[in-house]
Order: sequence, then C-alpha cells, then structure tokens
Amino acid sequence: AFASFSLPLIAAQKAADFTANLPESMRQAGKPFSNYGQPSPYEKDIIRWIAANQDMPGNGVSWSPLHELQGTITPNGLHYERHHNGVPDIDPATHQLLIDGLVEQPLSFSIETLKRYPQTSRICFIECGGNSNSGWRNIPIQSSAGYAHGLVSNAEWTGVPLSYLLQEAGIKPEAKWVIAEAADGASLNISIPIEKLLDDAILALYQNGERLRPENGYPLRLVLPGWEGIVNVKWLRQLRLTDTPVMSRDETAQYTDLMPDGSARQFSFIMDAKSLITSPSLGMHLSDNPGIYQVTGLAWSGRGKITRVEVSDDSGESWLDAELQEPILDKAFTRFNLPWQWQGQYAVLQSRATDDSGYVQPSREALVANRGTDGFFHYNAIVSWEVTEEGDINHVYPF
Amino acid sequence: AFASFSLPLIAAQKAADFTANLPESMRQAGKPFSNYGQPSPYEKDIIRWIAANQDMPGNGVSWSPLHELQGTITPNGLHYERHHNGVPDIDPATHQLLIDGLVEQPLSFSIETLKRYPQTSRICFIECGGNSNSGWRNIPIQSSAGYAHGLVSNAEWTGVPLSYLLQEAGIKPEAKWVIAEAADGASLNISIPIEKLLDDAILALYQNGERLRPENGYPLRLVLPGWEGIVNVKWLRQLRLTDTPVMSRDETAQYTDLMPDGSARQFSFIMDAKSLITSPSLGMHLSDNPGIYQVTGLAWSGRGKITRVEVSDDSGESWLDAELQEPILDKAFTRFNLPWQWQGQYAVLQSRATDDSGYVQPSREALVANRGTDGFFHYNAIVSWEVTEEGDINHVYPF
Amino acid sequence: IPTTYAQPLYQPLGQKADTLSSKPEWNLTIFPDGRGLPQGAGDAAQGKKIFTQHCVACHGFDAIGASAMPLVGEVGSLTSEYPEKTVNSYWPYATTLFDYIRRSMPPSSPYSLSSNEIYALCAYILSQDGIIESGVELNEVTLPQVTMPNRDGFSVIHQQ
Amino acid sequence: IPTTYAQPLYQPLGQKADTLSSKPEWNLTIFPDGRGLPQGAGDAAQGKKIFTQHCVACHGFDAIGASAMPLVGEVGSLTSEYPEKTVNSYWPYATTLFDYIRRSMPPSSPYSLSSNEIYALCAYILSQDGIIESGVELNEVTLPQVTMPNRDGFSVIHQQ
Ligand code: HEC
Ligand code: HEC
Ligand SMILES: [Ca+2]
Ligand SMILES: [Ca+2]
Ligand SMILES: [Ca+2]
Ligand SMILES: [Ca+2]
Ligand SMILES: [Ca+2]
Ligand SMILES: [Ca+2]
Ligand SMILES: [Co+2]
Ligand SMILES: [Co+2]
Repeated sequence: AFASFSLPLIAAQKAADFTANLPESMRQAGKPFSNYGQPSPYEKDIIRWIAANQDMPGNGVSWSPLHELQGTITPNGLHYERHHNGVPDIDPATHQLLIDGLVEQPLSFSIETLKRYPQTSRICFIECGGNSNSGWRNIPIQSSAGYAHGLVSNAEWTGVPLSYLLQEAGIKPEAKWVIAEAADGASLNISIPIEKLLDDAILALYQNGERLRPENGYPLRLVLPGWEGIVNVKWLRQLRLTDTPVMSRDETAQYTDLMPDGSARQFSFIMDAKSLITSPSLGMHLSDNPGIYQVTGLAWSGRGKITRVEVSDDSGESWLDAELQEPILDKAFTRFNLPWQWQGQYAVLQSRATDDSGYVQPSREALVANRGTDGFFHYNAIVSWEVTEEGDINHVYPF
Repeated sequence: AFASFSLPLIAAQKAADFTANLPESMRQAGKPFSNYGQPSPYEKDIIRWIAANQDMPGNGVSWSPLHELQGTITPNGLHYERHHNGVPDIDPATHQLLIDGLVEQPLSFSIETLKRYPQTSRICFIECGGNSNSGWRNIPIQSSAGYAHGLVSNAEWTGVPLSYLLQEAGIKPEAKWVIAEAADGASLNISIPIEKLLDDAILALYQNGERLRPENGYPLRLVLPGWEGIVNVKWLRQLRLTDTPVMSRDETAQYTDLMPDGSARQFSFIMDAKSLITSPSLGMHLSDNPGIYQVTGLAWSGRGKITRVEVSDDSGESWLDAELQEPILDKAFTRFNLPWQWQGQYAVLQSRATDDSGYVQPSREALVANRGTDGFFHYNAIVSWEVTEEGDINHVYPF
Repeated sequence: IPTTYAQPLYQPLGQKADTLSSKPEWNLTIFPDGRGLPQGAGDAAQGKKIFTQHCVACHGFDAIGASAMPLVGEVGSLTSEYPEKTVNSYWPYATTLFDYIRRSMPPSSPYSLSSNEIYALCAYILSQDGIIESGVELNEVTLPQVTMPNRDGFSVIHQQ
Repeated sequence: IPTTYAQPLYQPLGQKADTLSSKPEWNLTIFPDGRGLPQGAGDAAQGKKIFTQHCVACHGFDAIGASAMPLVGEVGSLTSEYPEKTVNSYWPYATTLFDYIRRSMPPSSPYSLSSNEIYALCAYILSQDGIIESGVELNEVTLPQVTMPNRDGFSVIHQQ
C-alpha cells in the first residue's frame, strides 16, 4: 500500500489477514445523511398487502403487516389503507373546512387557521369496520395474521379538539347528527352523532408527529377514538349539523351488519374488544422441538382500556393471563406477551381480550351463534392458530 | 356528454356549473394504494437538516425539524442522525452480536436468534450529547428550533432486555464496564457501566413498530433510556465485559465536557432535564396583533418523568404552569401547551422543565456560570425566543 | 402574567361562511325526504342507454355484477343462506342512489353525469326489480316517494 | 397449562463463541495499559510521510487542521479563553490514538494501514509537541508508556 516504506513483513501481513475478516461495513465509509429516511432494503418485503378492485384501483384496502411489527405504534408508511376511490391530491393552501347546517353561524377554516387552535394528541387505534371479515367464511382463510386482520393500526394523532370549532359555530339545540363529507373522488359522506364529536373527536393534522400521510387523510382527518374507520373521515371538507342522519350509501348499503333474521344493525360505530396473536402465527415455523416461544400479540377495544388478555394453547380448554405491556392506553393497541413451552404436541394457540367495560372477546362459535355468518362487518372473534407436530402453523376454526 | 339523449337544457347546465366549482380531487379518481407510504409532496420541506463534513460526508448530524412536528412521537423518517462515518450497509442474515470478555461463556447471537427472546417496548427520547451546542456560543444562533435543538427524537423502541443475554453469558464479578462496538465505518467503541445495561437497556430491533431504520442502527441498536446518544450504540456487533473502561476516542477526546478550570467531566451519561418551545419559535411570524397563540413545546429528562413545565413571556420575571399532555412517560418527550395572549408588546418566551428528581432546567446564565462556555456537550439551558413588536421571532440571550 | 393566560383560550378564527354554505357545491348531500335533490327527470329506457355506456363495464349487463357488485336482483334474499345486498334488495332509500351515483360514479369522473342522466339511471336500476314501473319518470318529487323493499330492515344500535 | 408457562421464560440460544472471541477481528479494542496492541513499530519520520499521503488532505499540513480538526498543538490551552482540544493537548492516553486511527482513519478505508504505519503515525503526531522525542520508535511496548500532557485532566462524574 505504501511503496517507499518498509517494515517487518510479518506484522504487516498479520494485519492484512485479520482485516479481511472484518465485514465490509467496517472497512469503508457508509452512506451519507438523508433528509427523509426510508426502511432498510433488507426489509423490502415488510409491506402493506394491497387488494383493490381490478377495474377501480383506488377501491379496496391495504393491510398492515401486523405479523412483522413489534411494539404498539404503527409506522406511518405501514398504516392500513381503505379508500373508496383512491388517494386524492389536495393542496392544503386551498383546502377549506366548512361547518354549517344547524349552527348559529356557518364558518369556514383554512388549514393554516386550524393550526392556530389548541391541539391535543392521543395514541389510539383506527380499525376498519370490515377488518377480519374473512372470519365469516366457512373455511378458515390461510393468510398471515396481518393480511387477514391488519385493517387496524395504531398511531399518535394530533389536532384540534372538534368541540372548540363546533362551539365557535354555535350548536343549535335541534342538531343531533353531523354529516361529514370528504374531498376525495368518492365525496364520501357519513352521519355521526354529535355527542361523539363533542366528546373526544380530534380534527387531526398530525400522525405520529408529522403531518398526515396522503392515504390517511392529508390535509385533515376526523379521528373518533374507538369508532370504526369509516367515520374517521379522511380528507375532511365539511361538517353539516342536522337533525337526522343522511342515510348515505356508506351507512346503509355498507357498514351495516346483516343479522340472521334479515334485519341489519345500523350505526354500529364502536369496535368491540379484540386480540390477535401476531407471533407465532400463520406462515411461521417452530424450528426447535421442544422449544420455548414468546407468544406476543395485540389487543384493543373501542370501549376503553384492555384489562386482561388470556392465552390458551389447547383450543380454549385452559387459559393463562399474558403480561400486558405498559402504558396501557384507552382505545389503543396493548401488546401482550407470554412465553410458551412447546413440547412438539399439536396445539391451538388463542388469545382472548377483556376490556374495562367488562366485555370479553367472544369465541367464533359464540359470535356466529349471535350474528350469523353474513354480517360482513365487526368480526372480532378469537383467532385460532393451529400448531402441527411439525411446527407448522395454520389458521383453524376449532369448533 | 351523451349524444343520443336529450333532456331540458337548464338542469344539465346547472349541474355543469356547480361541478366546475368542486375541487379537482372530487372529480377524478385518486392515486392507487401503496405498499409503503410516503409523506405528502406538499410537505417536502419538512426534512432533517444535514450538516456534514465537506470531505467526509458521513461525518456530521442531521436535525429533526421539531418546529414542524406535533405530538410526541418522532416519525422514523425524521429521527435525528449522528454518524461518525456514514450509514453502513449490514446484511442481517450475516450480522452477529458477540458477548464476551469477563463472562463465564462467550456467546454469539444472530438477529434471527434474538427475535426468539422476550421483547419489551418503551417510548423514550434519544438525545445527542452535543445537541444544542450552538448555545455555548457568545452570539445566539438564528436557526429554527429544530435545527438548533433537534438532535433529539422520541420513538417507541422494542427489543430484548439486555440483562437476559448478559445473564445467559454469565457475568463475572470483576465485570464493571462493557465495551460496545459498532459494525460501521468508524467501528465506534465506547464503555458503558454494566449496571445500566442490567437495569433498563434494550437491544432494540424495532423502532416505532417496524424494524430499525438503517440510520438508526439497523439491524441492532443498544438503547439506554435517558443516556446520551453516543452510548445508544447503533449497528451493534460486540459487547465486551471488562473491569475498566477502554478510554476510547469517543469517551475521552469527544463527549467529555471541558470545564472552566481546564478539567473535563468524563462519563457524563445522563441527559439532564430540558425543554423547548417549538411554536411560536424562530422564523415564525405572529400575524394577528393582538392575538392569542398556543405556546407549545417539548420537555424531557434523562432522570425520569417531567413533572412541570413553566412558561414565561417576560424573560423569566414571572412564570405560569403549562398543561402537560398525557401520558407522561419516564425519559420520554412530554408535550406542554399554554395559550398566550399577545398584545403586541415586546416579549421573550421561555420554557423551564422540572423532573421528578427535582432537577430544574437552568437559565443560560446559571449554566454558563457553572460550566463555562467551552463544555461543548450537555447544553440544556432555557431557550429564549424574542417576539418583536412586529411579531417577528428571534433567538436571544436575555442576560 | 396570570391575567393573560387561561385554559383553554383561543381566538375564534372561523370565517363567516353563509354564502359558501348556500352554494350547490357545499350542498351535495341528499336526504331521504328529497332535500338536496336537483331538478331533473329521467326514465328507465333512458337509464338503460346511459348504464350501457358508463356502467356496464364494471357492473355487468343488466347490472347483475362483474368486477363491481350487482346492483339489482336478489330481492327477498336477505334471510336466505346466501343473502345478496343489492340496491334493490337492501337499500332503505332510493334517494341514496342519486346521492351516491352523483358523488362517486363512474369512478373515473364523478359529477360528470347530468341530473337528468342520474334520475334516468335510478329509474333503470329500480325498475329492474319492479320497484317502479318501467315507464315511470323519476324526478326530484317522485324519487323520494319510492318505497324500497327493505325500507324497514334496519335497526339503529347506536344509543343516543 | 400452568406448568408450561412462566415469566420470564426463554431458551438460552447463544452460540458458544470461545473461538470467535479469540480472533483478532473481535479484539479490536486497545486499552491504556497496551492490551490489544499488535506487534509493529514506527517513528515520526516514517509517520510524516504516511500522514502526507493519507491524512493531510483533511487534517492539513503539519496536522494543524483543515476540513477536519487539528491533531497537534495548543498544549496548555485548556484553561485559556479559546481552548483547543487536540490529541496532544487533550487526550489522556496515547493508546487511544492507535485504537482510533486503526478503526476509523482514513475514513474511506479504515483498517487499510498496517500496524507499522499506525505506530509511525502516532509517533509523528506525538512528536510534533515534543510528547516523545522525534527519533523514538513507538511499538506495542513503548506506546502505552507515553505520558500524555492532559493525563490527569479528567474527572469521572458517573457514580457507580
Ligand atoms: C370502473 C368501474 C366502475 C364503473 C365504470 C362504475 N362503477 Fe359503480 N361501483 C364500482 C365499484 C368498484 C363499486 C364499489 C365501491 C365501494 O365499495 O366503495 C361500485 C359501487 C356502485 C354502487 C353502490 C353499490 C353498493 O351496493 O354499495 C352503485 C349504486 C354504483 N356503483 C352505480 C354505478 C353506476 C350507475 C355507474 C355508471 C354511471 C357505475 N356504477 C359505474 C365500479 C364501477
Ligand atoms: C477524508 C477526510 C479525512 C482523512 C483523509 C483523514 N481524516 Fe482524520 N478525521 C476526519 C474527520 C472529519 C474527523 C472527525 C471525526 C469525528 O468527529 O467523528 C477526523 C478525526 C481524526 C482524529 C480524532 C481527532 C479528535 O480530536 O477527535 C484523528 C486522531 C485522526 N482523524 C487522524 C487521522 C489520520 C492519522 C489520518 C490519516 C491516516 C486521517 N485522520 C485521515 C477526516 C479525515
Ligand atoms: Ca409430538
Ligand atoms: Ca406594542
Ligand atoms: Ca323535474
Ligand atoms: Ca349464509
Ligand atoms: Ca515490535
Ligand atoms: Ca472560552
Ligand atoms: Co359498524
Ligand atoms: Co456526556
């Protein structure tokens, strides 16, 4: 390397020998800084799974890969998506929010104006009313945990408590509902009871610290903690106060739950308690037999805090309490953990969540007995992962 | 539009008229789903600000734009960076962690192996020991809040409690220090007291739910809640237990704090309590006079929880308690909020944090009296934003 | 200082929007009682032509479904083993059809159809299952008068 | 089930790594007492040549700083108004210099210098301020014996 310089050959060679054993990464400069970071190229398969209509590519869903994630926050790039006609391109400089209808004074707000109001944050989940709907099928779907149940994500949402703006407009006593309308290619409209909006609704501007992502409502999203995704209206442009709901397509034709008697439950806003073992889960393999595996997963409830998650390895014959990771937040993902000693036996792993309203996540048997198999929405039954004696994991209905 | 069909012209025209007034986004399909989402193009200026060595582009920092963020989570793309020789490219399939030195049995672990251990999460800040070091200068720097103080970020880190692995290797009684070494182009090495590693150290695999970002240590990072960034070793390859510290360059030449008497404080690990008003802050303009502005900012302490943040608008003559946003977590960002009525007067806005150890963030005067102006590291004095009568905001030293 | 701080305290910054609020582009929502419906008219024969041009590609000939769901048929199927929720079998209000088609369909160009065209499409869809007679003209007066088969099929479970 | 669950419970999955642990590439760290130093030797004259070829571009002629910081000079400046923390004015141990150069410098190719070259660079830098005589050969025995001017300048503030 350095021609005009000579010293004992042994030492020089020795050095060359061992440095060749160092990883490349230690023998060269790394990549420079970046203005906005991206995931590692080695994790390029950790993605949202897209299922969209073939003729209408903006209509469908993309699932969060919950089986590949840890902790409780869903990073913005992997927050689930549900769009009715794609992700609109909305210039925040021209976007307006109109609050009108049964108010003393119709008011409009620019995004810059909204930033002047007091803001609040809360970490909470948003779950599509149609999440896990493959569970209604007669045959258990063989998709990864996230790609069957990942129409739910958990983020820190920050924005203006909507109550301030409603009070500013002045709520007329007749106002019972508010029709929210989006500025997307579906002009999505939906009716929301005004008391929820006065309770804990946030006009979200930020998602996990930064401005909303386009697919999550940029520049403005209504966040209704614990309520189904459809009413967490993205790309919000209008809130019209009314005495009755509008009976829009997405509160009649869709997002209503058909019952066995042919009637349908309407305005089923609250997402009931649910849990899911994310690991070990379908598609993973238990390599050691016997071996200890860390059973981990997520639990959440639209009614409040998770108070308990039980885990079973024998189809629900017996249950053991999992550890709940702190902090346990209201209407937010709660991670549970429980080590599991596998002896090579056939096993069925299940988790069961309880929330602070006392609600207990039902078995699939109980859910189907109560609601039939054509409800399509609000599937929150216990999920069962079968572990074969070979250590392979499948989705089963144990009953 | 439909040639063979004719109906009253008036109605058709009417419809055309109003639909032309609808935003484009409502009159066309939006963009399709994405496997991994990106920020809105309208927010392309919300970036980390890079300052690197001209001849060594991987040596330097990039600041989180704290003045543009809200809530408490720093999204992964905007987590601050400090690299000593760039971001290494490390294949997780071949990466190993070696634990050796004063142990009963040297052990190595692959990344896949580490995923088999119990994991835990915690939301905590990581702050570079050199954050805010422009504060030591005689002249107050005129950079945005984040671009002067944004070598700190807050994320949910998930991974294996290091104590499990140390116990597995078996700690010899003589072991007092652990030398952590990175697999980057600087082979960064640094000594850490073993009791911290046994206390709350996490071998982080995940950051805000997803696998670590390359610039934040992929595939493996040591997270030491509340301790300065340099010991939160990224790209971790080795932990060697020893009886003494190594006296490496980054614990002697750097990350030691020169005192006025010429001596230097060494092993100054804990980041003391600090706070920062992120809005209104330098570069922003108060448009309404008089007007109400929401003073908001972040507070954090390496010793524990933030118990109080006071705000002053008169250079610290008088203080008022700001509201602390829940949940208030140990060694994590805590957002504070306080509405402020500006009457057009000259004002100096300041925030002052107190933590649950009783530590109170010092004034710059007190900090400099205690530590001089050549300490370079651990600058945590109160930050002062001057509001002119025109509503412009500058950085000032009020004393 | 205590006099200048309070919680919560903020400036009311909303712009008076009476004019905005009265504009048609901010009055898109149509109610079951007909509020919000624009002037116009159309019948099933007209609707069939429009449907063929703009809708068949996705909803199929005769609107019985293709890449998009069927819109007609299956009336009375809701208690069967394979219930099918079409417009005609499931939707409680006909006004919703106008509201939804105008704002959402066809997906590539919402709001591109005239009011007449949309009334005609509603007439075409509803007449397929005899909910209206095939010759009936639908307009802003008659559309809200249509009684859908599943009008009483919904039970509100949200407790106010 | 209670017998198969416990908290915390995990499999010890570490691989025995005695061989790995003894390999030079896993023994990079050099201690103040000389532990970890490889065989080799070099003097200031040799070091100056190497420095000129590999280091001057960033650290400047005579190592007094350019785009990268000065490495020499300013001994005794630590109590002055403008203290300068160079290797010679600030660093407590000479062994750190070998350790750091080997692992980090030059930045484009760490570990590219031989042990002899690194001893020579240490000798060059230290001799600039007379910390060692200019003719002295540094090697794995003599380098740890060098007493740095600021050897006692540090106070440990972490309480164990
Ligand atoms: C490019 C494909 C496409 C075209 C063209 C199209 N649609 Fe649709 N339509 C869909 C899809 C996909 C849905 C489901 C949307 C959703 O679930 O959000 C839908 C939904 C509907 C619905 C609601 C059905 C329900 O039960 O919820 C109606 C009504 C409808 N379309 C009518 C029409 C009419 C009328 C036209 C022509 C003017 C039309 N569509 C053209 C794809 C299309
Ligand atoms: C391409 C530029 C570049 C080259 C070539 C280079 N250096 Fe450096 N050097 C730097 C930079 C930049 C730093 C500061 C690194 C940091 O702060 O992490 C540095 C730091 C150092 C330090 C630590 C100084 C301190 O006070 O912390 C030493 C010693 C050093 N270099 C020696 C050398 C030697 C010897 C060579 C040649 C074999 C060399 N450098 C070649 C850029 C360079
Ligand atoms: Ca067996
Ligand atoms: Ca004035
Ligand atoms: Ca008419
Ligand atoms: Ca059925
Ligand atoms: Ca020798
Ligand atoms: Ca000075
Ligand atoms: Co519902
Ligand atoms: Co320090």
